[in-house]
Parts: sequence; C-alpha cells; structure tokens
Amino acid sequence: MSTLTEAAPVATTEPEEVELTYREAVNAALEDAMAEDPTVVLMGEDVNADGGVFKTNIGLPERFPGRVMPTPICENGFMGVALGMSITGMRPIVEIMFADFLPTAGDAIVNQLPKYRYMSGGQFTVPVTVRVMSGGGGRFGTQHSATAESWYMAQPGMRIAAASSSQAAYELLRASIRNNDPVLFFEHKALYPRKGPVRRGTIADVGTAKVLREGNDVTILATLLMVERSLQAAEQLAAEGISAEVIDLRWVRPIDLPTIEASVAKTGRLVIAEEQWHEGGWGATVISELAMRGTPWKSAPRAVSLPHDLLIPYSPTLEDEMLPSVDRIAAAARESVGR
Amino acid sequence: MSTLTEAAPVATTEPEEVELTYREAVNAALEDAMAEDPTVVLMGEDVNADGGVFKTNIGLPERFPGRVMPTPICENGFMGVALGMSITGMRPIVEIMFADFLPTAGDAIVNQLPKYRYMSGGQFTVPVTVRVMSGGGGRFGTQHSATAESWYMAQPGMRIAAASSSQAAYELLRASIRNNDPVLFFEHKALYPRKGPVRRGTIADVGTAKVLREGNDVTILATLLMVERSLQAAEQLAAEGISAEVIDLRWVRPIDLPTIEASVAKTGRLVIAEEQWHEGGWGATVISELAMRGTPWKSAPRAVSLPHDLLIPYSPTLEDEMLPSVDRIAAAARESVGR
Amino acid sequence: MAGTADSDRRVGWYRQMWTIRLFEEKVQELFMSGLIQGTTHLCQGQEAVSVGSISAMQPGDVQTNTYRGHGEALALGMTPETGFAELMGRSAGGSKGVGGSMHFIDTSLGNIGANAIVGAGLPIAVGAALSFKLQGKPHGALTFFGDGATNIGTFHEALNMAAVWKTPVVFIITNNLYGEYSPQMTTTATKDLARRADPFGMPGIIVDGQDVDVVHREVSAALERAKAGEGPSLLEMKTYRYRGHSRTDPAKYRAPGELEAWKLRDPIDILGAKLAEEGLLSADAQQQVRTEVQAAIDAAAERAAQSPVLTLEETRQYVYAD
Amino acid sequence: MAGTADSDRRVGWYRQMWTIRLFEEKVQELFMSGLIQGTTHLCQGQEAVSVGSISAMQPGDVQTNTYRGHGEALALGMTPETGFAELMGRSAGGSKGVGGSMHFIDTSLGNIGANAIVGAGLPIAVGAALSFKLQGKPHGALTFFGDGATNIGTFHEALNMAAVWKTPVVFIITNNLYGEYSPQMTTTATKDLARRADPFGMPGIIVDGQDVDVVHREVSAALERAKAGEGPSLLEMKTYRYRGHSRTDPAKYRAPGELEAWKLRDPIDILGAKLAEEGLLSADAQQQVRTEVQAAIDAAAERAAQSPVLTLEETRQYVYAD
Ligand SMILES: Cc1ncc(C[n+]2csc(CCOP(=O)(O)OP(=O)(O)O)c2C)c(N)n1
Ligand SMILES: Cc1ncc(C[n+]2csc(CCOP(=O)(O)OP(=O)(O)O)c2C)c(N)n1
Ligand SMILES: [Mg+2]
Ligand SMILES: [Mg+2]
Repeated sequence: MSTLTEAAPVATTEPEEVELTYREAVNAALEDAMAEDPTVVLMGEDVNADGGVFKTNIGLPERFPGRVMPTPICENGFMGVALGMSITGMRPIVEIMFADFLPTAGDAIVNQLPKYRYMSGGQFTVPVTVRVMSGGGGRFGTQHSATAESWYMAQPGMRIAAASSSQAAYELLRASIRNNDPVLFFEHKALYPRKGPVRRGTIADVGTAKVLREGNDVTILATLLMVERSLQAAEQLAAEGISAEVIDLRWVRPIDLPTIEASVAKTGRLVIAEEQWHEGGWGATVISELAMRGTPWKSAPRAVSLPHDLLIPYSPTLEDEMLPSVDRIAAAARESVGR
Repeated sequence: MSTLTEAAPVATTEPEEVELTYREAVNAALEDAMAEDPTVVLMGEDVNADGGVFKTNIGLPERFPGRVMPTPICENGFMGVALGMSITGMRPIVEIMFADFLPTAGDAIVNQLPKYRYMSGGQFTVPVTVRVMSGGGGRFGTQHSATAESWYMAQPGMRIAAASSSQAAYELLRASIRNNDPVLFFEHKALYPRKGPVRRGTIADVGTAKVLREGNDVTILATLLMVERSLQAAEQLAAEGISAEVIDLRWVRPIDLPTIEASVAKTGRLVIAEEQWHEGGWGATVISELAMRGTPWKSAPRAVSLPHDLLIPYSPTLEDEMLPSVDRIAAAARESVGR
Repeated sequence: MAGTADSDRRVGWYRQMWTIRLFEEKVQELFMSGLIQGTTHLCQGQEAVSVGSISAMQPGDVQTNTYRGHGEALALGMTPETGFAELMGRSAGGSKGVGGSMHFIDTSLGNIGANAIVGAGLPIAVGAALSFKLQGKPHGALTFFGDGATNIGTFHEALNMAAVWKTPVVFIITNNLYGEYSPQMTTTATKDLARRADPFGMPGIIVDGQDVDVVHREVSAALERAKAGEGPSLLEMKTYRYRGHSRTDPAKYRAPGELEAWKLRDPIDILGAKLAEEGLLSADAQQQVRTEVQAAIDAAAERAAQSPVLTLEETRQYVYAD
Repeated sequence: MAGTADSDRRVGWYRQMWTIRLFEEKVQELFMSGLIQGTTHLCQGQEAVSVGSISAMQPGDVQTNTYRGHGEALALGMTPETGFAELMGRSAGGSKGVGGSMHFIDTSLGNIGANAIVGAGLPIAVGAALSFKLQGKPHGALTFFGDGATNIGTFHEALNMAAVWKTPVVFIITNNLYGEYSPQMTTTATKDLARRADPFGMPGIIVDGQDVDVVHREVSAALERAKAGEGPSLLEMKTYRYRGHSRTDPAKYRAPGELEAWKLRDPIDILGAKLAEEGLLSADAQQQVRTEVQAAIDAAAERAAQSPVLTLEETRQYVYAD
C-alpha cells in the first residue's frame, strides 16, 4: 500500500478573471480543488448545512455528493480522522470554525500532523489542509476572537498560510490543498464580505510573501485583516509625503525573509502590523531574524500589536480599541521616519 | 461564595541551607508548599505511585494523605478539574508527565486557565500551577522531547517559569504555587540528578531573570538545561580571554527585559541559547524587543537553537547533535566578539 | 426533601420562566436595533430545564453552563438589568461587559462559569464538586451542556473522573435535538443520550424537559444522591429551542411542523395549566405576571443602556489577580 | 470464513509468539548493555493479542498501535533485524532510526502508525477505515490501545465517529490491568471495558486475550462484520504484561502472586499445549522452535548493530514531502 495520494488531478481549472468576495474566493478554491481531484473532501462541524457557518461552502454539498462531510463536535478526533484519511489515499480539508478551537485539537496539530511522516522515516505523506476561521472584531468575546496564526509556527513539519484578500484566499488555499504536507490555512472572519479580483486557476508558490504596494521610506509587514489596514495607512501616509511599502507575509511558516530583507534594505525601516500579541509571534521572529542578519536600521523596527497583557473584550467599543487600527499603523510608520 | 483561596498559609518554612538534587529540590518545594497551605494538592497521572514517574514526589503521599491524587489519563479533563478546584477554595498543582502532552490539554491551557478570571470581569482567581516535565536528550523520540516553554508565551493571563538548577527549581516552584494566577512551571528531565545548594524557604520574585555569572564581552541568555551549558561555555570562553555574562531567563512570561537590557548595554552582544526552534520562541521575542528599543549592538545578536526544519530524532547520536551543545554556544559567543 | 416544591415556589417558577422567555425576546429585539452586537444563543423553549434544575440547588451549590446560559443565569437570580448591561458591553454587566452574551457569570449566585467552548464546563464542575468533597463542604455542582457536547472528549473524561471519585456533581444534558445545524442523529451514535451514563456505572435518566416539576424533582433527587456520596448522575432533558442556533441561523434544517409540535408542549403553558387547575394562579393572574415581567424587562433594558463602558485600561485588573 | 485457522497457520503463530517473546527479552538485554537507549515498553505476556488479532487481517487492511507495539509490528512481518536496527537508531530501522522503540512503522505491511501519545491512534484508524469506505476499497482497520487509553477523550470521539459513519474498524483494548503504575480500578469507572461500547450501539466483547485461537476468531468475526458494513466493534482483551510499564519500572504496585497467577495461563504455553495435544507440534518440536527463534534473534541483533547511522542532514527529507 502506498501512502502517497497517487491520483493525479483529473481536471484543471481554466484561468479566468473574476470579481469575487473573499468568501466566494474560498468557495471557488474549494470547488476547483474538488473538481480537479476526486480525493479531496471537506469535513468539519456543519460544513454541509446552509453553506457552512460562515457560508463559504455554498453549493459544494450539491455539486460533490458525499464529499462534504459534517462531523460531530470533536476537533481532536476528526483531525486524527483526517490524518488517517490522508495516509490512505485521500486529501482531506478540515474546517475549524473558530481559530480558538485549534487547541481543542492540540495533540493532532502538534504531535500528529507535523510529525507523522518523520516518525516513520519518511514513509507517509500527510496532505491535510486545515481551514481556520480566525480573527477579532466580530464581538465574539475572548474565547472566539484569536487569529492564532503564530500559535504553531515553531513546529517543523507543517506549513502555515494566511489570506488577506480574495486573490490570496483563492491561490493560497489552492496551494495549501495541493501541498503534500499538512498546512494550516487561516481565513479572517472580517474579510469574508470584501470584494476583489481573482484569477481563477492560479496556485500560489509556497513560502513567498508579496509586495502589494511599493514604497521607499518604510516597510509595513502584515497578515490577514492587518494587510487591508496597512494599505489604508499607506494611503494616509502618501498624502503626507511618506512612501510606505506594504508586504503581505502570506506564509507564517516558512517566512519569506529574502523578500522582507530586500524591502528593508531599501527602506531601512520596518513596521509590523499584527493582530496578535507581540510575544512569540511571527512579527518578533521577523525582527529577530533581521537583527541577527545585522540589518542596518535607519530607525528601530516597530510593532503594532494587541496591547500587552490585555485580553480581547466583548464590549464593542473596547474591542475596536484593542485591535490595531489604521491610525496606529500609520502613527508607527510616521514615528519610524521621524515625524 | 468567595472564590479567593482565603486560607492563609498555616505554617512557614524555616530558612535552611541544604544540598539537594534538582529532583529533591522540586520535592522539597512541593513538601513545603503542602505543609504551609492545606489547600495545596498535587494531581496527575501516577503522581502517587513510587514517587511519581520522575521520582519527584517521593514521600508526599505518605506525609499528606489524600492530597496526592492520581488521575486517569485525560490531560484536558483533569486540567479543567484543577481549574474548578482553584475557583472553589483550593490551590492545585497539576503534573504533566511530558511537555509534549500539553497540547492534549490545549483548550484548558489556552481558553480556560488564562481567560477564566477575565471572562467573569475579575470575579475569580485561578491559582493553578502546572508542573511540566520537559526537554530532550533522553532518547524519548520526537513525541516526548519538547521543552515547550514558549508554546503558550503569547497568552496574557498566565505566567511561565523555567527552572535551571536546584535553587531555581525550589524557589520558582514555591513562587508559582503561591501565585494567584495560573502558572506553567517547566522542569527539565536531564537536570533531575544535578546537585546544588538550596536555600529552603526562599520564594522567588515573579518575573525576574537572574545574572548567574558576570562578564563584559558578551551576554548569554538561556533557560533550563541550556543554562548549565551556557555556564560551561562561559568557562571555555574565559580560558580564551572572553568574558561572558550568563543570564538565566527564569520567566518566559513575563520576560525581564530590564535585566537583559542592562547586561546588553554593558556587553553590546547577545547570544541566545535555547532548546527550541528559534521561530516563535522567547529568544526571538527578546531579540525583537531589544531591536525595537534601538539597542546599539556591537555585533549582531545570535541564537543557538534547534536546527531549522529538523525534528528531534530518537537515534542517540543524532539527538545529541540536534540539541545546542556547549561548543555551539561557545562558538556563537566567539563569533559575536569577532574571534 | 427532594422533589417537593411548595405552591409559592412554583408560582415563582412561573414568573422566572416568563422572565427568561421575555428577556430572550428582548435580546433579539435589541440585536435588531444594534444595541447588542456579535452573536447570541437564545434559549426560548428550554426554560423548564433552567428553572427546574437551578431551583434544586441549595445555598453553596454551584453550576457551570454554556454560551446558551441566559436561562440558568436568570434562574440563579441575575437581574435582567445586569444581563442587558453585559450584552451592551457596559460596566454594570455581570462580567463588566468584557464577557458578553456567552459569559454570564456571578460567583455570588453560584454561577461559576458560562463557557464558549463546547464541553469545557464539565470538568470544571467536576473540579468544584471534588473540591467540596475534599474540603468536607456539603455542597454539590450541576453542569449544563448540549446534546452536541456529548460527542466531545471532555464529556467522557468528566463522567469518568466524577464516577471514579464519586464527586457530588449532576450532569445535565439539554437535549434540544440539534448541535448548531446538525440533527442529533447525524453526529451522535445514540438516540437516548442518558444511555451514555451506563459505562460509568452511573444512573442515566431521561427527563421530560418541558415540565418544570419533573425537572425539579429529578435534579433534586440526583443532587441529593450526589451529596450523600452515592455518586454522580447523568440527566437527559428532552427539550427544544424555538430559535435558531445563534443570531444568524434561520433554522432551515428543521422538519416542517417540528417547531409547532413542540410549541404544543410549551413549558410555560404546561406549568400555567397546572397552576390554574390547582387554583394557584388563575389565567388572569398569569396574564398579569406576563405583563409585569414585560414591563420589568423593558425598564431593565433602558436602565442598562445608561451604564458606562469601561476604559480598556480598566480591564487590565481582570487579566491577572497578582 | 471467519475464525477457522488451519494447522500450519497455528504452528506459525506459535513461532511468531516466541519471536515476540524473545525479541522483547533481547531488547531488555541490549538495554542493559547500553546498545539501546531511552525507554521501551515491552509486551511479554500479551503475545496472543498481537498474533491472534494481526492474523485476522487481509492484504490491504491496516492497523495502528502504540508505544507498546513491538508485538503487532513483528506479527505483521517486520523482521527482528529491522526492529533491532530501529532500537539502535540505525538507518536499517523501519523508521530509519529516527523513530525508536515507540514508532515501529511499516506501511507496506499495513502498520500505519505506532503512537507515543495515548489515544492518538484511534481516530487515525477510524480515518483510514473511512477512507477505504469512501474509496470503495474492501479493506478495514484495527486499532490497538490500552485499558488506560479508554479514559481519554479521543477514545470516546473515535468510537462515536466510527459508529455514526459505520466505518470498517475494530477497536482492540489490550487490557493488561494497568495504565503505567495505576491499577485499572483506580482510574476507570468500569471493570469490563467492553461495556464502553454500549452507548454507541456497538458490540462490546470480552475476549480471553491469553488464547490466540479465541483472539483470532473474535477479531476475524468483528473485522468481517465491519467490512460487511455492519459497523465497528469494541473488543476487550483480558491479558497481562509480565514486565513493568517501561524500562525503569520495577512494577512494585502488583499484588503478590498476581504475576505468577497470570503466568499459569501463559499464552505461548496455552497454544503449545493445544498443538501438542492435537498432534500438530510435539514438545520436542516446540523446544526446537524456541531454539531456532533464539538463534535468529541473536543473529538479527548482531546484524542490526552493523547498520550505519544517518547523518542529521539525511533526516531532513523525512520532515517534509514537498
Ligand atoms: C470545541 C468547540 N467546537 C465547536 C464550537 C462551535 N459550536 C458552538 S455551539 C455548537 C453546537 C453545540 O451543540 P449542543 O451541545 O447541542 O448545544 P446547543 O447549542 O444545542 O445548546 C458548536 C459546534 C465550540 N464553541 N467549541
Ligand atoms: C496523552 C498522554 N498522556 C500520558 C502519556 C504517558 N503514558 C504513556 S503510556 C501510559 C499508560 C497507558 O496505559 P494503557 O493505555 O493501559 O496502555 P499500556 O501501557 O498498559 O499498554 C501513560 C500514562 C502519554 N503517552 N500520552
Ligand atoms: Mg443542542
Ligand atoms: Mg494497560
């Protein structure tokens, strides 16, 4: 018995330019992946009902009968099931309704998915994609508002993607599903209604960040919702004569240091925009890696993060204050150029 | 019903200088804490049998009948039980046999312990101490060798201690148990047989790092087993005329930046010695925080970590190569001073 | 003695059930008007479970519940104003507005946890019960959770620990037939969830969750047994939620007529009919109760809206105790 | 047909059981001499469970097991040399020496996982079985785990999923009465663990784990049922481990005489007695088997020690496939 998913894609998606919401882009990626490869299945709590809890799965149960599988509420259990499927010829996509539930599946995520191939001396491939609905701003309270994108970044054997736009959602999700190793794929709840152009059929490279706006004075590096806010901050800054380069990190593991370094070599300044606490996150890791490479800063790097030692409140006004805002990002960039 | 553990300590331990192994120091801290406060209990798998799996609990079941409680194998479940005990008048210590099992209790660690007080608007205190047996070098393979000290460092609401010596084990564990918030307390398996002086009765401050050896040329910052190796490296370096300052971080959350900054202000150089991957760890966070404060490095900071994108193997020779060695730490320090 | 409730108490239950029902209706209304944001999980239809169970508690007893916990919180004595203030994110909220709909908590009333994570409340209740036992206190704990929660590992872990240690805890399944959008039988290999008690040598009892008298009697008996050292029980309340799972759920997955059929056995109606028949509360008096409760609810919502919001800095004290 | 094994196969089982027994004895010896490091969890006494169960598998079937998985691995056909090489950390090991004692794996033999985390193997086996079902493949899965593992959440979650989806999987509890140092009844609210099948509407069968014929018959029948679409089963093998939990455990927690009593029903002796009585393998021939196996084991250990160790860089390819 080979454990490789041998089924080559049976179809390819014709390249096509469309305008989609982020939610529709996720849906399109799922649809195209399932159409191309019959071993792809989607599983998780309520994935089949009413388009799924965040309406990303509309139409899929009808188009792919039996391949959109609702599970009982048991994240660790069904993540293990997905692993078992992945080493016996299938390519499961697992949906985790809120990023905060990842620790419920903690053992599967830390000790099983990323280590299963290794423990066997390379006998397995584990093509499991975990789709994670993440992020704050929804007034869901402190147990339902994490982005969680950095929680498992230390672990070799797994990759982590984070989508900031419709195009990113489409092509990163396609890449995650295609990949033969486990991938945690992060979607941001606040982005679902956003609209943007999508080139259907594109599959992203694994591990490359993307420069979304060029600039010379300061680099702003962000993920998920913070990318949008960074682009808005860059607009503000441009009006003030500050030229900001905005990079979407896209992969929290592996981190694309060359792209970041090239940008910082040009600007000499870095602002991290992160919807997470700074401790233990990708932002700290990026700054550390640059520091260890002896980056000659024009001014010290900065991070706009969740406020230290506070938790995410329900209270709407307080939650808004808690999350990094366009203004805070712009202010950090301004400070970094000395204004 | 008040949820504060109101029972004031009923006894205090007389200060006493003794020579103890690290294992005995843990035992002494448990014993003194249980003797002083009748609400303290110790629970976990096999904690009562034969001194516990790592023989840290010898004599406790006999001295404190009914207060050393074996649990079924269900980390998430018994961590939740400990939480329930902590908010109804007790002060439980939970033993996690291998750090790698922390994710099995993932939800309790991420969503319950650190958030329980907060979600209630401050009505609870949650004095739970989680003792974690951690670290590599035991030939336990890839699912039993993590230190895990940084896995939960991002989470406000919880504190994290890591003990590097008999004295540290004693006084940090006492502090962890006394603390009215949840604490993850890390012990290193390889250190259990080490002997050292212990001042019984001492209770550490929360959040302070400790300079163990003074030096002027380079600062080496470490936790757990890496502290011992850093001290050995400092000896080597001293013989070569390089004066290394060695700091034991002791608290991964909160990080004692003032102590680290003061040292780096003097030496201008920093080597992180960490038994973890650099991504997402306290080492990266420390370097990032220093960089953000505009630390004027004499040479770029360095990290001696687990090799990037490799996992911890069983094979003894390979495992030894995997873990940061005295030589690698010394080499990094040498490089940092330009030798 | 377990299970007998005097007339006055039962009239009080009637009022409590209306309070819960109308509180939840008001929540829905305030959502529509934007005064409450985020999500909410309403419990209309399940009032007998909350009131019948909570009324079995004695001073010092505690309970944990879930994101669908407004009913239990109100039955424990939380004022509607406190609840509305929490939902509006105000400092007069039980959790100062930082908790929200999923975290109505009041330790002084024995409400030691409303959890947004499925299954997380069970071990916590076992821990509280164990703690009472170890400290020699005469108290017990209830824990409320849904049918869907009986599929997650902590359910099994909690029942096993409670049985091994004989902790004074009662497990209460509010079986409303659905876990979110999933009908019980699509996710659960057991129709009668009470059966899940059997492997732990624990009584598993099916209870008519629409009849508050029955609920009260069974929970009282189970809690007495538990406190007497005879071990925990698993009670399955057969009931139904009138609304969708959460604010955004139109509940399209229901079989036609299902909701209507359940409404024929509405828990408030059932108690009301008995009270009328027994001459304890006439139909007119019942109407009067409803009107009073509605007025109180409306006034409570208005007062709650006057409460200030904390500053972010003020929330810092809720993160750490030390 | 399920459950009938011809004479040759049974003679083969006898040899396999000795192979497992003597392999484990050799492991202990090599530990003492320092050629093997770390920890190990030996399975002497449990050979009938491994051999009787594994022999019920058909080509294409798979299984998952645990850190105490040498018996299953050998029964599946792993050579002792491969096992010793793994234990010595050599590249000739089944997992190239990076896995160690707790991870004897060989996908070509259907050994798709030996897990060091209690309970982790169960959902993985359910997933493999589900995958066979979805792909229309005629295969099934076994999963081995201990009595202690029946207290962890994944046990409950896996049984529920398997029952809801009717996946072709057989759950095999190797009940050796202890989870590490803890006697079953101190941690487990059920004496007969087979009873834990009931809430899932699944057969729960107590099996004499000392008699390889009985084990084979019951597992064969359960696997046939599962593959025929009749759903999973839970089999409780009553057995005993002769050694302590792991290398460092002197097993002081045992009741006096307990080990000796179990040895009176040694699984190898039981099969040996039957084979002698049935005229299939005389006492002398049995002695001969043992001698041959011992020689093969010794030679295998020597050959294994000749295998090189990988470089750390060579292990990189085992981390990622892409
Ligand atoms: C661990 C976890 N997984 C998933 C969810 C999302 N979720 C919230 S409620 C719910 C359904 C629970 O159903 P049930 O236990 O029957 O309770 P009910 O909502 O019917 O009261 C789910 C899946 C969660 N909160 N926690
Ligand atoms: C999640 C988890 N918790 C704890 C352990 C430590 N541990 C290893 S084996 C074991 C006992 C398991 O007992 P049982 O399931 O009866 O299997 P046996 O060892 O008897 O074969 C424990 C607690 C672990 N490996 N994984
Ligand atoms: Mg329900
Ligand atoms: Mg056992």
